[in-house]
Amino acid sequence: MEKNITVTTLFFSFAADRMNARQIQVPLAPGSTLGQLIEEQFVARLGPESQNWLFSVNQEWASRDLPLQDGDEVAVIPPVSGG
Amino acid sequence: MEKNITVTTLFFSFAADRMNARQIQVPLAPGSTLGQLIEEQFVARLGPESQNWLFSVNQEWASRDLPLQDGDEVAVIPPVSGG
Amino acid sequence: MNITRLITDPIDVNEALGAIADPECGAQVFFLGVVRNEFEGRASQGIFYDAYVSLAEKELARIATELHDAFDIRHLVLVHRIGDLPVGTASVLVAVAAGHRPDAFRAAKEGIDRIKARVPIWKREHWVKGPDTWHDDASASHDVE
Amino acid sequence: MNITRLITDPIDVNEALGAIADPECGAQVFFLGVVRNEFEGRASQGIFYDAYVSLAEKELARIATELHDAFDIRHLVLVHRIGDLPVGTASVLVAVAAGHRPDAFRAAKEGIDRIKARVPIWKREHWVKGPDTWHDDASASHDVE
Repeated sequence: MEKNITVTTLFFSFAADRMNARQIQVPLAPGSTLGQLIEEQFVARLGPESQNWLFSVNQEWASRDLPLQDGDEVAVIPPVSGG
Repeated sequence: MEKNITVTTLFFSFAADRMNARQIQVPLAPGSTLGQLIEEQFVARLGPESQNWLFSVNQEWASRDLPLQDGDEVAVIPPVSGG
Repeated sequence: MNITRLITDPIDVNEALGAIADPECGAQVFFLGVVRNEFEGRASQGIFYDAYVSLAEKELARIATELHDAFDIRHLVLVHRIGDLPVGTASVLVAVAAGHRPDAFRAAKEGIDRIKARVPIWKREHWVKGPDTWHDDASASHDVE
Repeated sequence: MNITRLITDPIDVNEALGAIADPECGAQVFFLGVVRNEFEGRASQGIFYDAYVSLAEKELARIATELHDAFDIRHLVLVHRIGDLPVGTASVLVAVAAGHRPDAFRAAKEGIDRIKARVPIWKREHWVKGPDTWHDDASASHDVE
């Protein structure tokens, strides 16, 4: 299928180090889910523990079965350590 | 017995109101205890609930069987309500 | 550093911040007691705090020692203001610095609980209507006029 | 009043005091988290705090709503500072005003617990010796050199 939508993915903390990027623009096929994006594009570099991390879409926590839309802002949220 | 020692008794809060005094000098017979002082001199005016109050001698919590010495500073401590 | 005292000037939170600052302490907890505009539903305009100052300061110091024994804390401020305090004024400050937050919270909670239970300080409420009354005075009328 | 935000300027306790002042509130509890000079026994010179600012501020606001629902409190400040903070600097402030102290203490404790558990903020430790490492990064070596 043609990859004619684009989402922005943000990385923080050691996820940014592992990706060597804070932000990546990813072309996707329409109907792709958050889970597909993570699995197909990022898990190899983020490491297997990233399967257990949280993710957000458009600044809101999101489940992996969420279909992504053109222009969405996805964020990869490794375990937090604020305080 | 001759009352040839003197103790100072301090009153606070509503105890001071009931005694109409913040401080009273009391002549006592040597060997008098704190309990005797309270019972004989003050309970009538402080009210029967004062039997359950705390007392101090020379800025330290004291039991009623403590013998008083000349110059002692006794304090009548009604239930506290700081904070 | 420990500070345990009765004061008549306003409580200074910034002084307490300085007193408990410590790079080994990741957690600071402050409790401030403030004079409320009512007590048990009756409007108040302030509180007069009476105290037996010498014994009260001894008791504050004793509570500080107990808290250091009971909790893993490094610095402690226990300050009570006395005299006439209008509504909205801070009357008591407990400040704790500890390595970690559980002990800081527990010590602060215990600190104010013990101050209220044991330190010889007494409140006289200046009601908006009717004569002043002492707290815990069984013979006083607390009826609203 | 509620304040929930991420900041880069120093945390201002006096601003929080002003924000939660209320004559109906007899109890104020403040928690300050401070950058420590060590972590798990290894000397540190400070922490860099990374954050996903937009989601972090939403999450702070959500925690504020939860705390108002769970406890009888009236005012709440939840502020986290981000960026490079040296040892001894305050990184997070929780301030609560309530009618009475039990709810003020519980809400402050819950507030910092929930911030640490859920708000997308991350610490990178500047060790005195050896390269910086992120907290909770399973692939990082935390060995002392």
